[in-house]
Amino acid sequence: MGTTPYANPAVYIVEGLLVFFILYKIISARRGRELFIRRITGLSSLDEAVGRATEMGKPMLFVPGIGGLTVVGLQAMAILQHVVQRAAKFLTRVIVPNIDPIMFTISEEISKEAYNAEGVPEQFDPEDIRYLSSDQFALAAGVVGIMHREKTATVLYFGEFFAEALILAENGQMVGAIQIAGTPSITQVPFFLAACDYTIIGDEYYAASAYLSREPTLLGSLVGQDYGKLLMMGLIVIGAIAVTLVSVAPWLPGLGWLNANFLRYFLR
Amino acid sequence: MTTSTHHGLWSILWGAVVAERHGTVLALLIAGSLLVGAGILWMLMSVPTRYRKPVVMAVTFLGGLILALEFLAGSEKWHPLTDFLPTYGNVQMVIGSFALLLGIINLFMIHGQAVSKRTKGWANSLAFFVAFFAIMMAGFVKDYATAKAVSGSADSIFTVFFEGFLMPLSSTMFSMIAFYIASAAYRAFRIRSTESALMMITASILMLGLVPAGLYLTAWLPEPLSWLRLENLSAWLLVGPNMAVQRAMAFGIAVGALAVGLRIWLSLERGSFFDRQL
Amino acid sequence: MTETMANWLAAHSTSIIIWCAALCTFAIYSVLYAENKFYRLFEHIYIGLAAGYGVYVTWSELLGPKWWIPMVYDGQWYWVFAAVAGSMFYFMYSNKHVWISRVIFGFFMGVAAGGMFRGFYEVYFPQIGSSMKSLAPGANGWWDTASALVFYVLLFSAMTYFFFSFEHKHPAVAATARAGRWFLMIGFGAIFGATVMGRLTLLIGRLNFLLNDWCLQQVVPDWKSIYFKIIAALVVVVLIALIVNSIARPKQKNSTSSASEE
Amino acid sequence: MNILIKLQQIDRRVIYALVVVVLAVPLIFHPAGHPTLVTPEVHRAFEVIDQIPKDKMVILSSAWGPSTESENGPQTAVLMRHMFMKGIRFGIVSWDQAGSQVTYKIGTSLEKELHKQYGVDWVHFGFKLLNEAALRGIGTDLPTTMKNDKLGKLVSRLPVMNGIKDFHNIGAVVEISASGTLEGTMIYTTQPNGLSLLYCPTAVMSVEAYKYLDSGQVKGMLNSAVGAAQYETLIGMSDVTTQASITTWALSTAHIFIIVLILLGNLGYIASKKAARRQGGEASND
Repeated sequence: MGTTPYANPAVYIVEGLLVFFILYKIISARRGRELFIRRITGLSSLDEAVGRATEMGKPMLFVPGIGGLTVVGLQAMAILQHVVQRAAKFLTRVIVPNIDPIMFTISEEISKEAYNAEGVPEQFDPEDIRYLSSDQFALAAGVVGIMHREKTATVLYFGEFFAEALILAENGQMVGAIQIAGTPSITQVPFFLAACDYTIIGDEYYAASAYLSREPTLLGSLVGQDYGKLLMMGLIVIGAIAVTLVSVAPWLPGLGWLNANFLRYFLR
Repeated sequence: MTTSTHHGLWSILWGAVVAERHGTVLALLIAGSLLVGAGILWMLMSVPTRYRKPVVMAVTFLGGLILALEFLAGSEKWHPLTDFLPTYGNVQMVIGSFALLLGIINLFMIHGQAVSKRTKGWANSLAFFVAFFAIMMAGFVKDYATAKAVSGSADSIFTVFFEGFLMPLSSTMFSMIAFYIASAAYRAFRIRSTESALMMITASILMLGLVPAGLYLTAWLPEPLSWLRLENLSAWLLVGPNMAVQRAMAFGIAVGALAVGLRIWLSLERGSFFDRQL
Repeated sequence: MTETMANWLAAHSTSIIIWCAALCTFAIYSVLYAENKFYRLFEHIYIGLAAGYGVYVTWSELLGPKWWIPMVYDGQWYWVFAAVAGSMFYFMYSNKHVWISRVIFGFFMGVAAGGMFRGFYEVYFPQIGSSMKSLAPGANGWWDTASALVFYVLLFSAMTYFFFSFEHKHPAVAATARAGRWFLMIGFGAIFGATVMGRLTLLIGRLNFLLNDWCLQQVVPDWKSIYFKIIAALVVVVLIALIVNSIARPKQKNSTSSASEE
Repeated sequence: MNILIKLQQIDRRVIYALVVVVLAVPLIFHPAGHPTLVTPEVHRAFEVIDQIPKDKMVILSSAWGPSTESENGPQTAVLMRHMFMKGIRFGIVSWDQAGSQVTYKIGTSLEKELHKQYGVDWVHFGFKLLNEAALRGIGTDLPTTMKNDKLGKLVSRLPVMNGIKDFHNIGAVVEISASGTLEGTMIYTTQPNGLSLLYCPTAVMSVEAYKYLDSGQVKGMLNSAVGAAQYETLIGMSDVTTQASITTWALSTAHIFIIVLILLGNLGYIASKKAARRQGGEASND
């Protein structure tokens, strides 16, 4: 009551600015503007992880999460592409267990292409890309089985994870694999932090795929998002000053106007 | 006003389209629509490659446009899109549920192969099929059988499968994580760095503060130090530092979600899935 | 015959369900000792049941009442087109016409994206608003100022950690970001602690079922029964043996690596 | 020192077995009654429900299934009990098919105990598919959105629905959930209509909800079974032994056990590091 369920001026301004930042940066990146992304610890160790599996002559395991065809899942595919390309160079197997039939076909295609790109299409084993089950825990059980049987030297987790994260990471540690995880699922980050060698946290996940793929759209979007976050910080600072002034110096001119025309849409 | 006559004309036409039909007319209409649908699919199949991406882009954009406009352009006075949303939701759910068989097809292929080739463990795959059909048939028979005795026993069988197998299996699977969490805490929760120490200490304070154990462990602390009692410490951690940090992460995710949404909606997203030649 | 079967089932269903549930529980927990055939069988049964139940529920709750009945009984013939649209998913199995499945995927992705403007407004506007905390002393005096300051320090440093488009070179930024990462650990620690509680609660639920519903109702009459005491004593002996054994002998490879399908 | 290092290599199955023992003992022998601690967010939840006028209805939006029954079941039960005691009407809608069965059972057994009547004091709307339209419909037109109850009766004909039409007649919405459904209820049901929202999550999700408690988007919260036990104290059940109170006691022993494990693990870690250093930097078995 009192608030309308439809857009108001504050929505047009704030969401409009956010959309503008993101689109503007995407477009300028696509036009060839060089954009900078800071180094992300953990990503540089991906090569080390591939190297270790090669050295030991054991396969790697890449778990693309248990989300379906979502943006998170698709970015995991971008990382998979990078990893398989590296692995194909050293003729190291990458096993990819899937929970989603659609993601399964996509990951199969990506792996095949990566081997083609490295000029070793005959090394690609379709058996390495697997659809296990659509059930969360059945998938977990299947992945655990693979870890123990194949003695995977390296396990990578990229994508959306839920309760099964701990089961996977624990078993990965049991077989002594070097583990790298990246997930935007905040509730599972602590378990990866506890059981993996490197963990890419929350938002860093999106940065990771942009960082690895160097895709201008993703890079531009990331920079635009930074501006968006700055905008939110700015809003909060302005609001905090206004709110403090209201209680300290309520007689200041303009406070009432600011409150009535802008801040009230935030302060319910 | 002219708009109202337009409106009237449209509603008459629309009414003619959606009018309820029964019997032969209905059967004919359904069959005809199926033919039309097949025709549409056939036309889609023969769409030249260069028009395919634009079609996908347009469908993506229009699918989201309804929801975006509903909020951005809607008002107390103008809300036809809001009124349309329940229907829109139904349409989405019905269409989406047709995707159900995608996973089932894959499962059937894997386990069917195992059974037909008698590979190691094929008996388990057979158990998969038995369980699959048993619960599904019991469900349908209990709903559709006309004889009371038949539907009654089907109902009992269904209940046994559901409450005696499916429910305990899923809750047991889920509860098993408790064991893993205990052994993970033992083997992996080490003070290797400031970071892991901070995480470990917070977790420990919370574990004690959330349950009565903490209440009794530090109840001896005198009043001036009562803020050090575990339940107070953990309450402060949750509403203070934890809240601020969770909000910081949520802000990042919020902007990220907006960016991702925009990229998808406007078909700007890149990556092997999106870049592939259609 | 069906009559008597129905009656018998109805009369015994509680016991049957409890025994089946106990069997399932033990089968799944057996994997904690080692991967085994019993577990694998029940895992497959689980997958089968979940899939079969999914088909049944989708029909009985969704396609039946929202699609078939309106179409066939209420005469809303135009619902046929939903099936046509739904069939587009299956073109993903065709190499030649896979793009048709992209049309329907695109539709659903668009729908998911279209709700973002409202979502951002309803969820995050109040979040921004409640982050505008007054720094003036409030009801609790300067304590309020201090809390607000702590809030801002944590919020902004954690947000700084998630800036990607510039190198965290400047010492102030680098220090803020590093502090931000430390503060994040407080949040993750809190999640860890709460998750421990949640998962243990679920385990308590299962144990409660085994002890009170199964053991007490179906196996032994009460806790004072001699059978229960014998079982408890056996458990303790086995446990002690296990502990002694595992400390006395150096660690060996776990036996979980026995061959298993899929 | 040596034993600490050896303990590091203890078989994980021993830990599993100890977990079972540590939990099972308090399930059989436990203190009667409830602990005294009540957190502010539970208090606020209690106050919201306690102050709902008689002419309004509370909606329990239940998004959980049997796999989290031990967390969400006690929450559902205690809220229902409170409302039965206060004579507040409530309707429960389940977004989970199996969960619909479980919540209906909880309702009917409490109804018998407290001599209440289905259809008059409460209603179960059955399983409904969770989507935007349904969430919105709760606020705009409850009887039409729900249509039939769990038993297939027309909702609008039930006496419990007398005078209940839309958000004007709803006192509060309670989200009892095991998955990320809170935001949807916020976006489509409570916020557009200015309704109070209470939250009953599983413990895992509770930590993330404090930001919504701070902003008032969520008015009160019961964290897992422990929160339910605290709520039971507030409605005068502190001397009664319930599932939630037993869980709370069992959790206490288990948490202490896990903290001991963490301590032992770290002592062993330090010991093995020291030992490794003494042996001239040989890699430690970490």
